[in-house]
Amino acid sequence: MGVRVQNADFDSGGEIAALLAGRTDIGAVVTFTGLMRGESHGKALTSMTLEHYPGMTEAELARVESEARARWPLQATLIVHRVGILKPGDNIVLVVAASLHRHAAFDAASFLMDYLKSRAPFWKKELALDGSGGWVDARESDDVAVQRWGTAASR
Amino acid sequence: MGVRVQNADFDSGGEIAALLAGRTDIGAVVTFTGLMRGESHGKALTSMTLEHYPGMTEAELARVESEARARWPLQATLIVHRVGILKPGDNIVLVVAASLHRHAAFDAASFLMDYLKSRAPFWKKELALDGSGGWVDARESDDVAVQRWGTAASR
Amino acid sequence: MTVRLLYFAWLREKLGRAEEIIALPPHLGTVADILAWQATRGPEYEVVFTRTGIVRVAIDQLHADLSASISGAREIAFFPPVTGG
Amino acid sequence: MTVRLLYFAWLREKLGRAEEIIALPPHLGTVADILAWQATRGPEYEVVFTRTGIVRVAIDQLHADLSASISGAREIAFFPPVTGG
Repeated sequence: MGVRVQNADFDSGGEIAALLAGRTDIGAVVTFTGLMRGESHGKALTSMTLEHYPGMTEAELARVESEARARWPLQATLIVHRVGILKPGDNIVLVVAASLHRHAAFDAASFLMDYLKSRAPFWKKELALDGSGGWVDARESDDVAVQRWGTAASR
Repeated sequence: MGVRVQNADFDSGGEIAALLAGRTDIGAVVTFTGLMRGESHGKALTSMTLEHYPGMTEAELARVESEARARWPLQATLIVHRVGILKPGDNIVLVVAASLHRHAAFDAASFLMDYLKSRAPFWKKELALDGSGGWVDARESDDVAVQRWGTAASR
Repeated sequence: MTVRLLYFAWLREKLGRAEEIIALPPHLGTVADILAWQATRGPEYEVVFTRTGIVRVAIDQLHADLSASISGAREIAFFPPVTGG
Repeated sequence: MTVRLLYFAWLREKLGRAEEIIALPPHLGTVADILAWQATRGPEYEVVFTRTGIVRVAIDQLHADLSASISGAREIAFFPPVTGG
């Protein structure tokens, strides 16, 4: 029920608590947190810059979210994605899906991540300790992952 | 890497933070939180009692956890399950799986829940607002769910 | 053979006890045997253990199926299908 | 037709600009057409847009494939495959 793109860090526990506050109709909550790793292809990283396409990003995430809500009976959803400069160990993305039953919550969270990875206009640039670095290449496996959710993936 | 059975509530955010503290090698964390719903078969509930088999519960959860760690490259796992008297909206169970990549984390968390649901010796007794209630029946769908993970499920 | 028998959830309530220490008759070899024997121990036992399709068994804290041997068991637990999570 | 063109990630860096307002030649009908035309606009453009298999396009903030029409577009964005999450 919410999509946010922000520079600031997020607090997974606080986000879940806010989402559940005062509700007794939710039986299952699945969260995915993506974090910046300290290493890429064997090289130690010092930072990463996340660029995005303001306007399209929010619109695309909202489309991804409403697609999930059309597929599964979800009582709450949340997508928070950071942009700007991040350090190893920092949070990058949080996805939350809440439902009556666990399989809907698991499937929806997994779907949201697969779609986000292949459609939301974010780009990562890594900076290594040795001064090297560059734009991260898209992984073919992310395109394969999104295809398992059916035809809408190829829009 | 941890299994706990406790009366006390847990804090999902705090558990995740503790698990990630000081680490830069984790790229993906999936959490599942199960909560007590305020309604069962159309009846408003006032409380639920969770009974378990002390000793076997911890042993079974540890077996489930090591089965997951044998199947996926996991950097951290956690299972926390509450027992005793719970109210609508209360946390029941927390499962966390951390890995380099998101699909391993999603699959492992889903597997841990399916196994826990069909093998860990917990029993729920519901009390409804109208004074009725009783032991919750096992759902056949939970047995079906665990079967998709292959032969070890039928041990 | 003297063993500790444990009962959980509605089995515990119906039988009015959580555990008992008992000497098993020597002819009992498998989980199926002990379930059949339990059904002969009185009216409440009969009610509970005639529903054998429903009662699950663990031997020394490990799930056991009907054909599992109870030989050497120290603790045998009886309970309904689990409903945690 | 005057449109706003946007460039992201390494396309932005290679072209040395994040956006430009430009009048498109009237004969451009599809995404494939505008990609081909971009490749003719100078050395940096040639380097970037000759790799057409890699450049992705969004028209008015919606993903568009090679055969999509650019007619009526106000904002056309060019970028590499996305790598968020």
